Amino acid sequence: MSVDLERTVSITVNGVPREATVPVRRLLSDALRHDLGLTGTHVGCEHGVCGACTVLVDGEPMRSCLLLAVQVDGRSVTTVEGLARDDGRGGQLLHPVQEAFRECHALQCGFCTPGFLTTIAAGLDARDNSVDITDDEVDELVGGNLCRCTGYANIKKAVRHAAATMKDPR
Amino acid sequence: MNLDGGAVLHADPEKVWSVITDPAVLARTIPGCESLEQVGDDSYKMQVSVGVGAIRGSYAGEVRLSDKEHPTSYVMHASGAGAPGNVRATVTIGLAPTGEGTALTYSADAVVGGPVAGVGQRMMTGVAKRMAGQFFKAIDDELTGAVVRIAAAPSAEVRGVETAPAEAPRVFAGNAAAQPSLSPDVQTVLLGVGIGGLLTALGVALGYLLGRRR
Amino acid sequence: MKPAPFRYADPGTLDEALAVLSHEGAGAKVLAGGQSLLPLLSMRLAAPTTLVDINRVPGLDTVEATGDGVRVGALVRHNALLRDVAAARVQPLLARATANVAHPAIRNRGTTVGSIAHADPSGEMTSVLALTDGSVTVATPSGTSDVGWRDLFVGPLETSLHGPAVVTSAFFPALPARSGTAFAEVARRKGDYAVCGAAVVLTLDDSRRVSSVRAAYLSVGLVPEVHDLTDAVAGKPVDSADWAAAGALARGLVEPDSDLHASADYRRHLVGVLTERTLAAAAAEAGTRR
Amino acid sequence: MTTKLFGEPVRRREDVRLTTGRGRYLDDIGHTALAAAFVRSPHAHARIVDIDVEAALDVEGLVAIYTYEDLTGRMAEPLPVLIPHPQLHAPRTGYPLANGVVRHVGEPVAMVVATDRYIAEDVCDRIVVTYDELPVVVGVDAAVAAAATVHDDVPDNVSAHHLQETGDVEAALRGAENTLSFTQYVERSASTPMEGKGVHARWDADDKSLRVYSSTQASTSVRAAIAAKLELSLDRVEVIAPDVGGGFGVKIVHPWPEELLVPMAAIALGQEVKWSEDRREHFISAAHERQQKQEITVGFDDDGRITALDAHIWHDNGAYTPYGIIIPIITATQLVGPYVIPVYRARVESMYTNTVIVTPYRGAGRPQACYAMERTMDRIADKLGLDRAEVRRRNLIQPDQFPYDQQLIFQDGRPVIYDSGNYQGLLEKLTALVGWDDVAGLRADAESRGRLLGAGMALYVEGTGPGPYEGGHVQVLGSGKVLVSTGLTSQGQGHETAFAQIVATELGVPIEDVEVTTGDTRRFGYAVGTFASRAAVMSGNAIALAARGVREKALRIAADVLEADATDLEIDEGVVQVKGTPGTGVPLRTLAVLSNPLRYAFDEAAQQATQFAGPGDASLPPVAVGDAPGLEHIDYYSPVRSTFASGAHAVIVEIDPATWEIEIVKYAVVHDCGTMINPMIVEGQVHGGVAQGVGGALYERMAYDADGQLQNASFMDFLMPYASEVPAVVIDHQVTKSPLNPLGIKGAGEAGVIPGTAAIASAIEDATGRRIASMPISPTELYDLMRDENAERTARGTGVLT
Repeated sequence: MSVDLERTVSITVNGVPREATVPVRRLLSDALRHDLGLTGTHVGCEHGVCGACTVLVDGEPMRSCLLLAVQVDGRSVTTVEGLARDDGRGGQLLHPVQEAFRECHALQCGFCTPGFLTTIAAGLDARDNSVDITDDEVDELVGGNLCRCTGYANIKKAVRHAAATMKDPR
Repeated sequence: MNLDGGAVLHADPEKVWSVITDPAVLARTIPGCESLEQVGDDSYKMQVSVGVGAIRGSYAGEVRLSDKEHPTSYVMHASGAGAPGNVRATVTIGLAPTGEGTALTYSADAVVGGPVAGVGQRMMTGVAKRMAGQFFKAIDDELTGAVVRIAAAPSAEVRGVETAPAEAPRVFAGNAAAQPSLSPDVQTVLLGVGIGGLLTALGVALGYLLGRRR
Repeated sequence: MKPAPFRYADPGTLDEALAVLSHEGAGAKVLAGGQSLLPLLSMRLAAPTTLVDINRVPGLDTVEATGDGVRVGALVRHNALLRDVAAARVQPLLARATANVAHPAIRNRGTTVGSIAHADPSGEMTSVLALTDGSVTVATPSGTSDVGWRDLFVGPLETSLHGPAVVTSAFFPALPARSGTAFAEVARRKGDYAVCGAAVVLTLDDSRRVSSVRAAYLSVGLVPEVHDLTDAVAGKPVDSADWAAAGALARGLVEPDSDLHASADYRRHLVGVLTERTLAAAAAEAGTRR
Repeated sequence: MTTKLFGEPVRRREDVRLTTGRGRYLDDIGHTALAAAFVRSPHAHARIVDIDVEAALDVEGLVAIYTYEDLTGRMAEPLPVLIPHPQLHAPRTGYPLANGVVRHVGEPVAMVVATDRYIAEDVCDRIVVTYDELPVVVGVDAAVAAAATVHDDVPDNVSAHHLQETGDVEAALRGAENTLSFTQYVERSASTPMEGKGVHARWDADDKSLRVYSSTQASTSVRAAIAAKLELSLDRVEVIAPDVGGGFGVKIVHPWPEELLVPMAAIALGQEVKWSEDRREHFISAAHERQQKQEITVGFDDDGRITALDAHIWHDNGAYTPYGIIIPIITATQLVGPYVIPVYRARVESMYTNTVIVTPYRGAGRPQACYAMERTMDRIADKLGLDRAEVRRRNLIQPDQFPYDQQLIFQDGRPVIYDSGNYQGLLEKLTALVGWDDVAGLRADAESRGRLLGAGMALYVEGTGPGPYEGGHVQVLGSGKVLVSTGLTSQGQGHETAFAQIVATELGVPIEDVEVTTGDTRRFGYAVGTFASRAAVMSGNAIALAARGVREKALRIAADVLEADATDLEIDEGVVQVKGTPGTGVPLRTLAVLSNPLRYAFDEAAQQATQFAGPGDASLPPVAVGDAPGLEHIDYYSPVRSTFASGAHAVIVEIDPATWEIEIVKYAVVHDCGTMINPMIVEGQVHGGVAQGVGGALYERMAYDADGQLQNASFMDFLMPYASEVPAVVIDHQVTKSPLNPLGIKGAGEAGVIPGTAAIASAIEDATGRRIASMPISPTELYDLMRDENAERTARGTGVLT
């Protein structure tokens, strides 16, 4: 049984296998940002309250500041950079919630935005979008992240907008 | 932060006196006491290792005594510093005979600083009281012979101490008992209240506040 | 706010975990969900020498619901328990309380057993374990044993467990027949730990009269508190019982402290309010449960 | 694709990068940089006896440790007093690193530079600082009592006595039909942007030049401060504000110690150095605002019309005064609001305390001013048994009184003259929007549900867009791209979009061709900064003027080419043509090439241009006297004084009389910021401001204990609202153009936060019948208040208790 100060971890980040050798104390948020260069994930409090650093671990939203990089060895991580999908024509197809945030002015400084986008995208992808989203669902999806700019009104609006577009993809 | 409390010790003041001046007793009863040494008239240095679960810190403490009204009251100026924060306390102690034995009262005014102050302070009063209570129960059990000489707790085992009776889980009796320069003086009781209680409170309070969501 | 250095092991079996814990000594700390421990590490308020991550240990991630009760494995995340229909049927308090634990992203990682092992008197699950008279199963190098909640909780964040030990599961006895439960808390922000919380179990006799009322409270003491409030409403018909009387009784039984968010008086007052409200809800449920 | 975009809800151009993780914030820059961390004081007031670094020296990865002893030249001097004022008689500032004494918890004592932040913090843990503690002053009352002092040479703890008066207020009060006096408090909150501060510095030893990135609201001023303090020539220093994760005021202060120390270390070490403030640092070392004690005496006639108002205010300015007395001035001058106050006096005592410095947080003294004035209106109504809306209506400045001179001197040193407004209109729209006349019915309905209901309102006038100036540069390239730059910075306000809308409209080009840069001293060297709701007013107008300059030049060149009179030309979709004859014109990109006599055919544009190039007059120089090559123009906007926006908020609260939890069931806003460049963005600003207002009224406070320890230095206990705590907001607009500037706009950035505390206090008072004289208020405080036999009751105070 090895007890280590440093480890090499293999993480599939946004579909791409990545490897990094990190001290075991390295937070996942720092590993993503500084070891793997994915700075879309932001660090707002480092004690798990603000949610700016939220990423998807095997599809589930988690605080990357409350995980050690070594704990996701072998797991799959999705960051805000990975929410868009290839459109098959060499371009990128944004996740509906990314489009909705732009359409509804759901961000101002944009610092908390990645945490909202990952959390909401996972929530909408997981639900049956043929049924209308309820206010309670919206509140649950936006309720765990802090934003200082928007007052949340347009973020809630964007969630409803995204859910609607996912209901009938044109 | 203000911390007031007291304890009734079931023995007359003379008995209390003799017991609480026994270094071995103090060594096993001061919470987390690792070392205690006299560095001058009425001044002591002390090392305590306190905390709960993962939240354990080693604190260096200093104590100075003043306004001595031997043997009924005096004032202790205690301070300690460790990674989680620092504490400075002024504790007024009173001893008085009662029908049951001896009534000890303490009144502490403590200032807590450093990282812990921003997240743990509001919890400390209750916890410090609890630690002080543990200390006096330990003392009183010594007085009434209620100490059951059980095998040492694991936390003591870790330190390779087999002889130490352990009243509370974190009484590292052996460490303090091993100290040669203990001052046989009632004043060291106060260390238990001041340093032991307050510093332990730090550690406990931290975890209490931060340990919400696991 | 970055953790101080520590060593890390992620054993693949329980025996390995216990072996590492024994070998690493008092400075070693078990890491399960880590949603409390990581902030402590980043604030450098805790500095364990070694983290023993049990997330790779197999067999600890199941919820077993039987007629007797619900056994929750050490790696069951809050959200998994929240969604477990069978568990909710056997002991409705589990889901009701878990829904109040922080926010979804935290519940996706944090574990129910971890929060119990954390012995936080503000924690929802510590109070539920206490109210249901539950226990935990503890594995040590010298064997496995069950520890009842009364023996487990010693103080805030303080359990009676010492030395190398892993809490492998928690057991919550089933809700008795003709009984109802409810959970309610007052928090400053949704998802914050409660300023005050109450969980109750109320049981009726065959003639739908109150035969037993027990309540547990969050954030009013240094350890989870369970109080028997039966005397206030014993024998009263469920539809006309005076729940306020039970609330008044409860107010007299608690000794809360003041802090930044609530005075001791306000907390005591809330104990009464929440007792009354949860009992009304529990009574409604008890009336419907055979 | 349209070019007539001014006033349209154009979607933000920033969002393309910000929603895909491609923003570039401070900590995203320089992954190879060394990391800085700070040892900060754990004591509120102490003498530094010793700093022992011995135990830290063997930490692998340690690069350097700096203390005050290592500071030389101007770095060893106190930090500057940015805005001196004759009434600031005892200004005091700290040092980049503490010089012998610390005066608040969190004051930097030592800087550590290491290979990464983890290691830098390891080093900080091993540095042992010995302190000799000194008596602590916390709160305005303790500061006034002056049992202890923050600065030895300021025995009364008073940094400034600020006075504004318009007549003999005491005589006027003696002559008043009615008077009343009261005292009230406001507690501290803070900007608390989601991104903390941060600085990255890179020194080019060959070029002897320094590039600094800072998460700042004032890059040009940070540049000047660094050049001065590090004794570098200004041309050797460039400062860039990258994407900034919110500011709200705290990032306008400059230079923060770290903005000097990090570049100092980068130069000394010849390596990139970066400091990213963490959340704990932000709580204990970044600025706070709001704490005031207010004593108000008002005289009024039997109709409720104010005849005299005397405000005596004690303002907590923290341990130092780097930002002068801007907040006291704003409170004193904005307190009068939309009302006619025949005789007015405001005295503000700015007090030192052993706490974090106090500098503007969104609203900057206005929420306190509004709280003083609007709660006065509520008390007059209560005293006379009048409707609160009616009392306000009777005191409003009338539409025909503009421009209205309040005879006060504003923060910019210019008179407080309201340029335009329609306050009656605001009040009418507000009462309709919130349903003011239906409150009685709502109250009855709520009580039938066992809940208490109350309503409150607050009006404000906000001086916005203070000078002295901002500038704009607009340049058309041969590619057709239009480059726009201005010196002030952006923290999420959508400047890239709003300014592009202005240029697209003024210049008649597709917005897609416009590229806006802000806060980059390489692009624009003269600027004041982003604060006081001034960006749209100042840079917006400057950019509009610059665009008009480019338009004029384009038409002049095109007139030659097209052999037409410039007055017959128009620009449409980026093409200059004779009015009403599409297809006959010259593209701007071509005119851009033509504007430069030196014309190598590097590209297609140049080749195309040659066909238009006339022979020219051989008797004249290629570049005419007074002309310049290039299709570009720089212009500045410098107003004679500020323009005054206004608004009115109303709120309806429901209170659970058992738990005393307070729920906002309706929040209505009527807002007048003159012409709106982009109403979508304006509404976003209002939403965000209201959320901060609600936070400051019901959740947020900086809870210092008597020892100067901030007890809630984390997001666990500093209760910034989640979505669950912020109510839905209904908004109505009124547009009263400003006559002062070309675009007719007024500032909109801060407005939303200003009336929150006043309106919510009023609503809670209305619901409970208990006087609310201290804000913010929490359920436990409300419970204690309801329990308090001596608590003051309002006239309609029901004293409902369960």
